Amino acid sequence: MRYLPNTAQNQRAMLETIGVRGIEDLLVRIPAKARLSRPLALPSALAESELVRHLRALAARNADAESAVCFLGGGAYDHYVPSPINHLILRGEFFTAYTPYQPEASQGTLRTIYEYQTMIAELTGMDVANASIYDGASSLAEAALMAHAVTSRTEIVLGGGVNPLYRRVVETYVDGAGLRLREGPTPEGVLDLDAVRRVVGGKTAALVVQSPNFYGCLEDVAAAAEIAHAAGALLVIVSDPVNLGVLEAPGRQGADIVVGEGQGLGVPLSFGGPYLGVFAAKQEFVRRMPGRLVGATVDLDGARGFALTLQTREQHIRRAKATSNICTNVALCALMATIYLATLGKQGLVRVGELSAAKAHYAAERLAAVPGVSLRFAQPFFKEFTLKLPKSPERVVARLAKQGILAGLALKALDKKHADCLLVAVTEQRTKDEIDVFADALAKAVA
Amino acid sequence: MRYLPNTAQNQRAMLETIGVRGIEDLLVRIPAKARLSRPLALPSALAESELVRHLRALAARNADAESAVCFLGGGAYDHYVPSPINHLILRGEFFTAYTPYQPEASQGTLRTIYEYQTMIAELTGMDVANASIYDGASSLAEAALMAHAVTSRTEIVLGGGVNPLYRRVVETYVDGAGLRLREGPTPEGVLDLDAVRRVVGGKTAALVVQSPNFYGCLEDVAAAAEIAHAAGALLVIVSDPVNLGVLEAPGRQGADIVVGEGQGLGVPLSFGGPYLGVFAAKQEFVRRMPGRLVGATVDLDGARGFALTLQTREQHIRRAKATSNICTNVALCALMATIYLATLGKQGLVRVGELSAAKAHYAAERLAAVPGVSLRFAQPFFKEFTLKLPKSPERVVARLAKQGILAGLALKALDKKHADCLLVAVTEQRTKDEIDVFADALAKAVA
Amino acid sequence: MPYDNQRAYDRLVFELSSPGRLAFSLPESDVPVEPALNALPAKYRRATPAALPEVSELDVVRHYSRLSQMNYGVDTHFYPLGSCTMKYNPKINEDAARIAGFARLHPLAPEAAAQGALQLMYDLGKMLAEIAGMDAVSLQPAAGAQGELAGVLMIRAYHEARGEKRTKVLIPDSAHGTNPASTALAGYEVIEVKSDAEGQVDLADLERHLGPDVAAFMITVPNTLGNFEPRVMEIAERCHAHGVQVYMDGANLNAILGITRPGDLGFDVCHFNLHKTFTTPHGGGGPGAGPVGIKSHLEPFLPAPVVAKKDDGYFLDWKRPQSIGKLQAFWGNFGMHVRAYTYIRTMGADGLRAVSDNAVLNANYVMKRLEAYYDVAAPGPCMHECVLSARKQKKLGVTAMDVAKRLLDLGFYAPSTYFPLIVEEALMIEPTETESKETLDAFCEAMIRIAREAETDSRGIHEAPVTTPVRRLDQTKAAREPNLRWRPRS
Amino acid sequence: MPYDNQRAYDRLVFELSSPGRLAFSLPESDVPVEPALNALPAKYRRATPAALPEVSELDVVRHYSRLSQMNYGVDTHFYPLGSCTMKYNPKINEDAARIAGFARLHPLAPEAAAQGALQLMYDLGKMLAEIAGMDAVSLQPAAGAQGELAGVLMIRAYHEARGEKRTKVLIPDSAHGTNPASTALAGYEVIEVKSDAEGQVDLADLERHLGPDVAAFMITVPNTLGNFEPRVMEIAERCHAHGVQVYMDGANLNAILGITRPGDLGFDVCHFNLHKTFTTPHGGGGPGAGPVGIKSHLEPFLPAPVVAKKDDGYFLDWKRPQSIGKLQAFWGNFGMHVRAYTYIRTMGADGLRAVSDNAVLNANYVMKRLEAYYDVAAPGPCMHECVLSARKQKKLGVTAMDVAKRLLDLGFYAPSTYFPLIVEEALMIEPTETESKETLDAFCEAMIRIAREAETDSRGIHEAPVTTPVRRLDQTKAAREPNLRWRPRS
Ligand SMILES: Cc1ncc(COP(=O)(O)O)c(C=O)c1O
Ligand SMILES: Cc1ncc(COP(=O)(O)O)c(C=O)c1O
Repeated sequence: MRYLPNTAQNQRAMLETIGVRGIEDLLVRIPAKARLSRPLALPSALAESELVRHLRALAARNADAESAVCFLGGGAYDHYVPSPINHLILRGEFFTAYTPYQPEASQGTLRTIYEYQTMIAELTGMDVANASIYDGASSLAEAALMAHAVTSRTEIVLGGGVNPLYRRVVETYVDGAGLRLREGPTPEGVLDLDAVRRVVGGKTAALVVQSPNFYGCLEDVAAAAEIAHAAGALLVIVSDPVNLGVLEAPGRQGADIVVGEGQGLGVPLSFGGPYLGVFAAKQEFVRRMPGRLVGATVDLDGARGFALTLQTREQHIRRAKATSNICTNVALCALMATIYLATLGKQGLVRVGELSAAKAHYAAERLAAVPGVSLRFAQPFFKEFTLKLPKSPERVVARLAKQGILAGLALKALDKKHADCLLVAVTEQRTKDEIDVFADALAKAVA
Repeated sequence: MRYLPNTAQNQRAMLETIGVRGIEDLLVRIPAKARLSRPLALPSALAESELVRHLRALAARNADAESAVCFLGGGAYDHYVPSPINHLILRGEFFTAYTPYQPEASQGTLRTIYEYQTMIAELTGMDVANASIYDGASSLAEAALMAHAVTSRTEIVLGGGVNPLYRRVVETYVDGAGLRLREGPTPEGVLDLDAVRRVVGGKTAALVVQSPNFYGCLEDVAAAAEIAHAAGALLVIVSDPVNLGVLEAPGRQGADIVVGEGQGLGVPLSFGGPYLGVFAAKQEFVRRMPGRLVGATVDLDGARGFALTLQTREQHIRRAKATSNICTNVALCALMATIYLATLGKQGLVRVGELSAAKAHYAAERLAAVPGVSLRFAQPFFKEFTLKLPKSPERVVARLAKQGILAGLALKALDKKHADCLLVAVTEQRTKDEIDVFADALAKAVA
Repeated sequence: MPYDNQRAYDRLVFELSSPGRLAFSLPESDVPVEPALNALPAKYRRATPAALPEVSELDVVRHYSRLSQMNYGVDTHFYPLGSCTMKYNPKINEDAARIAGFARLHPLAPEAAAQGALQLMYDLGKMLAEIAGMDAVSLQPAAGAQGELAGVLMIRAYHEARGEKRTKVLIPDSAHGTNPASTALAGYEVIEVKSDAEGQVDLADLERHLGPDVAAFMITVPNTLGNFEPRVMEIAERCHAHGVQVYMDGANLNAILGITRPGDLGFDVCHFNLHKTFTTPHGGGGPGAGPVGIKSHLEPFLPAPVVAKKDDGYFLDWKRPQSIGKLQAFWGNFGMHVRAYTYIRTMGADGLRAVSDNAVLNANYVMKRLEAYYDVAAPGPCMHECVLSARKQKKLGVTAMDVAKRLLDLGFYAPSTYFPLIVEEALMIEPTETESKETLDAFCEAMIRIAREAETDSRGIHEAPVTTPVRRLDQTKAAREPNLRWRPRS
Repeated sequence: MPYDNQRAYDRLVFELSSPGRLAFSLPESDVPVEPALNALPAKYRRATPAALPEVSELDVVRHYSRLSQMNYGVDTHFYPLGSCTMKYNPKINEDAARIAGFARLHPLAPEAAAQGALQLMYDLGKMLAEIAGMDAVSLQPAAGAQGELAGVLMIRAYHEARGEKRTKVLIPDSAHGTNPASTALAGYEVIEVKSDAEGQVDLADLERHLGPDVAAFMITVPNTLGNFEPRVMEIAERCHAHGVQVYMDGANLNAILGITRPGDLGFDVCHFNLHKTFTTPHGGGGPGAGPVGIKSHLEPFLPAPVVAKKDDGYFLDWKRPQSIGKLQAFWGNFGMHVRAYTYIRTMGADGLRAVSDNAVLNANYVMKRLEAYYDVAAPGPCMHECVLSARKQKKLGVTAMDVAKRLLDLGFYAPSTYFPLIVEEALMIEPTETESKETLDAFCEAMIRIAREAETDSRGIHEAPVTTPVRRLDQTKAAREPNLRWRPRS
C-alpha cells in the first residue's frame, strides 16, 4: 500500500517496543460482539491507472461547462478562473496545512486570510469580514442567527427574491432558535417596498434582501435599509461579490451584514461545492460574528505577525455558547478568492462585471426576441434574467442539453409560481456566437 | 499586460533616473535602416480564456493515448505516470530555477540530480551517469563522439537493430568529426555475430548495440562485448531504462557506455519531446563524458553539500575543446525520472517490466493468430515486436486509427526492407480487453 | 524563500500594489458594453472602485509562493495534530477532482446531464454506510460540525414526529467544542456528563441525567483521549432504554475502519469527516465534508434532496416531506466527495482495515516511547492517538504550549494542545498511519530532547520558536486591539 | 520547510528507504505473466534487482517538496542571471502543455491523427520566422547549443553544395561557450576575434581573419556585454563580401522583439532560445528548445523532417535530400513549442514589442542606479542586460563571487559571474521585463549595501551565505575526489 509505510518488519519492531504480540492486542477494549467479523463489503481496490480510467468514464457522463455551453446560474456561475490560482493553491504548504492554530508555523495561511478579510470588507463596503463560512446559504443562515442574537428579536423577514435554496437552509438553521421566517412580498421581480414596510416591525431581527435577486433583478437596497432601520431591525444583504466591481457596495447602501456566495471568485463550479460563504459586518458586531478571524499583531521582537483572534466567540472555547458551531470552514476557497481578487485587481473585477452585464443584456435582447419568449420582469438586471417561455421550460432545457447547451434553470422545481420561466445567467465567458446559437436553438425548441 | 509590471508612471520615473526622455533613446545604437517600421505580422493577442479554447480545439484534433488506445512504440512508450510526479515538478522552486550555478541556493536541484545519477548508474550497472542529454538519440551521438575521443579511432559500427531515427542523429553529429558509420549486419532481427566480428576491427571506436532493438528483439550483449573488446573498441549499449527492472543491466554484460531514452520513466509522450537522454559510463571515462555532473562535497562547516563538478569538461570553461557543446540539458525530465524511480522503487520497476512483457506476449500471440499475420522474427522480445501483415501496414494503421486504435508503426517509412511490417509496442497500461479489441479489428482490417 | 532572510519578506499583497498594474487578461467584448451599463440605474452602480490590489501576474505568483513557504503542511512536515488526522492527502485525489466533468459541472445541470456525478455520490453514500454500519448517508453537510447539526436535527425531528418533546442532549465534558455548539444550535440544552480519570464516561453521572427529557447522548468514539470506551454498547443500550438516541462523533473513525462500526456498536447517528478519515486535504482550515449516517428509523428526516436511483438513472429526490431541510444551497461539497470516493476505491476493504491497524500501532508506539518522559493522560492501549500531559514539565516552568513551540524549531508541527479540556497541559498526538517508524522515531527523539531541556535548560524552550518567520505572537494585543483588515498607511 | 532547522534535513531518497516499502500502485495482470517471463532467456534477465529506493508515496512527496524548498526560483526570487533571461514563466503555458491531446500524443501517431500538433508547430515556425525576419525555421533543435550545431552544419552544407571548402569559423572572444563548442563539433576550426574596450568586435581583427577559408562569422546580438553592436550591418556586409555566412546567436533576442530583426540586420542564420525569450521554464537546467531560423538559400539544408502544409493538412516532409539530417529522434521539444506558442499568442505583436522595451528600460535603470558603486563594463545605453565589474571591490578583497554569495543572503539570486570572460570580475545582470521597479529598487539597494560593506566590513561578505541550507562548498574537493553517486554506508 503506497500510503502505508510500515513494513512487516517495522510493525514487528514497534510491537516489540510496545510490548504486545500483535495489533489485535491493542484492540482489546473493543467489545467482541461489535467486532466486524468479515471484510467491509466494498468494491475491490483499484490501481491508480484503473481508477483514473473509471473516474474519467464517470466524468464523461456529465455535461460540464467545458463540454457544453453554460447559461446556468441560480447561485453558481461559470466565471473564468485564471490559471495561477490552481497552481498556487496546490502548493502543499497551503493545501495540507490545518487551521492555523500554531501561528508561527502558519503565517502563510494567516496572511492570506488577513488579505481575504480586507478584500471582502473592501468589496462589500463593510468594516470586517470573517475567514469564511461554508457557502452563501449557510452564511445567510448564520447572519439570521446573528441578527437574532444582536437584536434579541425573533422574526426574520426574507425578501421574496432571496434564492429559494438559501431560504431552505435558513429554515433549517433557525429552527433550533425558534425564529419565525416571514416573506417580504415580491410580486413583480423586486420587493414591494410598501408591503415590506408593513411586514417589518418590532419583532423583526433582520430584513434580508438579495440583490441582484434570484430572478436576476436589482433591488433597492438603500430603501430597504431605511425600512429595516426604521423598525430597529438589521439589514442583511445577500450579494454576489464578483458583481461588486460594478455594483454599489451594500455597506454604502446601509447594510449591517453582508453575506453571499463567493464561488464566482475563482472557485470551481464542482457540482455545487465546496463553495465560499462570504460574511461581513459592521465593526460593532464583531464580537457576535460567527467563524474565524485573523488579526494583525506583533511578535516577541516587535515584528508584524498574524494570528487567529477573538477566539472566545468560537466553539472550541465557548462551546455551547459559541456564536456558531463552525469549525472547519472553507479556507482554501477563501485563498482561491484572495488570489482571484489579487489577479483581477481593481480594474479586472470591474471588467468582469461589465463584460458579464454586456453579454447578459445582449442575450436578453436576443432571447426575448424569439417569438413567444419574453422577459418575465421589467426590472433592471445584471448578469442574470428570467424568461417566460411559451413551452415547458423543463422540456426546452432537456432538448437544448442534447445540443450541448445548458439553457438555464427551469424555475418550476424551486419556484412553482414561475413554472413557465427559465432563469438564464450569462458570464463574461460566453461569446456572442454562443449566445446567437442559443437563441436560434431556443427559437426552434419553442416553435 | 499581465506579465509586464511597469506602469506608465514607473516608466517615467525610471527614464528620469536614467536621464533619457524615452525608451527610444536607449535604442539609438540600432541602425535605423534595420529598424522594423511596422508591427510584427503576428496573429492578434488572445485573452487567456480565448486562448484556452483555441488550444483545446487544436489538441482535440490529435489522437492521443488518452482518447485512443496506443500500441505505438519505436522509441517512445505509453507507460503510466504516477500522479505525484507532475505535482512535484510543478513546484516553482524546481520549475523556474536555472542550472545550479550557485550551489548554495540550488541544493534542491543538485540533490535531485545526484539522486538521478545514482539511480541511472545503478539501473544500467555503470559507474557514473551524467545529469542528462537531450534525448536517447543525441545521447547515442555523444557516446559515438566520446568513443572516438577515447580511442582515437574513426569508425562506429552501428548494429542494424539500432533505431533508424537514432542512426540519423548519429550521422548528423559525427559528420563534423569525420567519423565513418558502418552497419552491423542484422539479417533476422538480431545481430549476426559472425558477420559483426568481421566488420569490427582496428579502426572501430565503438560497436553500438540496441537491446531490445528497434524490432523489439533482445540482442546478445555479452557476446557483442566480447567482439568489441577483442578489437579494442568500446561497447555502447542503447537501452530503455524502464526495462531494466527485468532485463540485465548492460554494465553487467560488458558495456562501456550505456545510453538510452528515459522517456518511459515518467516523462510525457508529448509528441516526441522534451525527452530524457540517459548517459552512463565506466569510471575511467568520466573526464571524457559530455554533460553536467553533480558531486557530493562539504561546505565551510563540514556539512554535506552538492555542487556541479568536473566542469572543465564543459563548454563554458573548455569552449571549443569541450567534450560536448551541451549547455541546457533536460534537468526537469531527469527530475521526473528521479521521482518516477523513487515511486516505483525496487519492486515497482520490476513489476512494470513484468506487466509490459506479459501484455506484449499476450498481444503477440493474439495478433499473430490473425489469419495472414505473423511474427516477423523468431527471436525473444520484451515489450515490442514486429508483425508481418498481409496488407499494407500504412492502410491498416490508418483504418484502425479511425476506430480509436493506434495500431503501431508501419515500418516502411523508416525501414524500407520491412515495408510489410508493423511494429507493435505494449506497455503495462494496455488491458486484455484493449488487446482483444485490437486483434479483432486487425483481423477485419486484413481480411 | 526558505533560507534567505525570510523575516525581511513581510509584505501583504496590497503593499505590492501600483496603480495601473495588471495581472489579468480578459477578452475584448464581442457585444456592445455601453447599453448594458446604461441600463443599470446610476444609484445601483459602484461610486468608488473597490481598492483591490494592482499587481502583475508574477507578483501574484511570487507573493503567494513565498507566503506558502511560511507554512508547515503535511507535504513538508510531520503534523501530529491530535483529533485532526493530518494524514497524507494523495495527489491522485486532486487530479480526480480536477477532471473537467467534475470540476466544471454546474450544480443545476439537468439530472440527465449529471449522471456521472450523481452516481459517484450515490455510490459514495453506500460505501460510507457500509463502513459505518449505517442504513443511509447524506453527503450534504459541509463539515463535521454541520454533520452534527444535521444529525441532531434529525433526532429532534424523530422525537417530534413521535410526539415527544425532549429538551436536553447529554455530552461528555471531554467532547470537542462543536458537539455542544451544534447541539445548542439545534435548540437543545446541553448537559455535560463527567468523565472518569481515564477519560471514560462516568456511567453513574450519565445514568443520573438520563430521562424522558433527554433527546440524545453524543459521544466521540474512540474518545478524545484516544481510548476506546469499552462500555459503549452498554451505554447505547441504557440510552435506548430511555428513548434517548445515541450519536457518534465520527471524527476519530480513522481508528476503527473495518474493525468495528458505529452502527454495530448501537449508534443511531454518526457523522464522518471526509477531511480526516478519507484524505481530503485540510487546506489551511477547510473545506471539508461531513456526511452523516443514520439508522433507518431516521431516514424520513434526512436532509433534502437525497441522491436516489431509479431504473433510468440517478436523481435528486426532493419529495421528503419530513426532511429537516437543507444545509447548503446545493448537494454538498462534491469536490470532496470525489476525493473521498477516489480514496476508498484506491484502498478497498483490506486497505482501509490496514489504515486503522497502522494508525493504532503508530499511536501506541509513540505513547510507549514517550511515557517515561511525559505523563500519559489515560492508560493504554490507545487507539489512533494518545494524549500526554506536560504537567510534570509545567512544574519546571515548561507548559504544553512551550513544548509545542519548541517542536516547531525542531522540524515538526505541534500536537494539539490544551484539548481535551479535561486533561491538564494536554498534548494530543495523532501520528496517523501514513507516517513511517523512522518519522515517529525522529519525533519521539525531539520530544525526549525537549523533556530533557525542560530539566536542564528551559530558557531555550521559552525563546522558541526562533527558526520560524515570526516568533511568539502577542495574542493579547491581537484580541484587545483587533486589527482585522489592512489599511493603507496614510 | 523554510524555517525550521533545514540544515537538519540532509537526506537523500536512498536514506529514507526501508525494505518492502512501496509508493506505487499497479494493477493485477489480466493476462498470464509467467509465460512471458519464461520466454525471456535467463541470461537476459536481471540477476540482482536494481537497488532503487523503497519508500512510501508520502516519503516521495515530502522529500521532493523539501528539496524544492532548498532552491531559489523565479517563482520565489528575483533571478537576475545575465544571459539567461529568467523571466516569469506563465502558468497558462503549463496548463496548455498538459492538455492530454498534446501531452499524451505519441510522436509516431499517423499524421492524420496529429493535425492539431502539426498545425501548432507549423504556425509557431511561421511566427518565429516573422519575429526574426527569417525565411524558414526548424523547430527541431533541443536547445540553443543544438540550434547552433544545426545552423553551422547548414552553413557547411551550403558551402559544400557550392563546392567550396572552408575550414574556419570566426567567433568573438566575448562569445558564450556553446558558440565555439558547437562550431568545433561541426568540424570547424574556431578562430577568436578580439573585442574592443567596449566589448564590440574589433573590426580590424575581424578583417584580418576574413578570407576564402572562413565559412562563417558567429556573433551574439546584442552582444554578451548587453550592448548593441552598431556596426553589425557593416560586419554582415563585409562577411558576405568574402562569401562568409553570418550567424546570430539569438539568446539575447529578448532585447529586440519588434524593434529589429536578425534577418533585416543581414544575418543568414539565427537560433532562438524558447526557454529564454519565449517563457518556457528553465526547469533547473532544461529542457529548453532552440529553433533555428535561416534565409532561403539555406532552406534545402534544414534538418529533416520539415513540418509542411498541403491541401489536405499538415505533414512531415522527409524528402529533403540535402538536409543536414536529424538532431533528435523525433521532431523537437514539442512540449516547449506548445508553451512558446501559447506565449506568443498571449502577447501578440504589441505585447512582444513591449517586452523588449521594458527589458531594455529595466536593465538601463539598474545600470544607472549601480554605476556609482560598481564599474560598468561598457558604457551605456545597454540593451536588456548590463555587465558590471567588481574590480573596484576586488581591490578591497571582495570578488564578484563574494558579491553573488552575499546577495543570496539578502533574498536575491545572483547575477551571472565571470561571464563574459573578457570582463574582469564580471557581474552580468539581466532583470527581464517581468520585474517591477520596486523589485529592481530592492535589488539595487542590496547591491549598494554590499558595495558599502565591501568598504567597511568585508568579513561578513566572506562568510556569506549564512541563510542558505549549506554554506560555501568545497569545490576543489568535489573535483579532486569525485563523488558522483550515492552508496550505502557499509
Ligand atoms: C472530535 C471532533 N469532532 C468534531 C469536529 C468538527 O469537525 P469539523 O471541523 O469538520 O466541523 C472535529 C474537528 O476538529 C473533531 O476533532
Ligand atoms: C549567449 C548564449 N548563447 C547560447 C546559449 C546556449 O543555449 P542553450 O543553453 O539553450 O544550449 C546560451 C545559454 O545560456 C547563451 O546565453
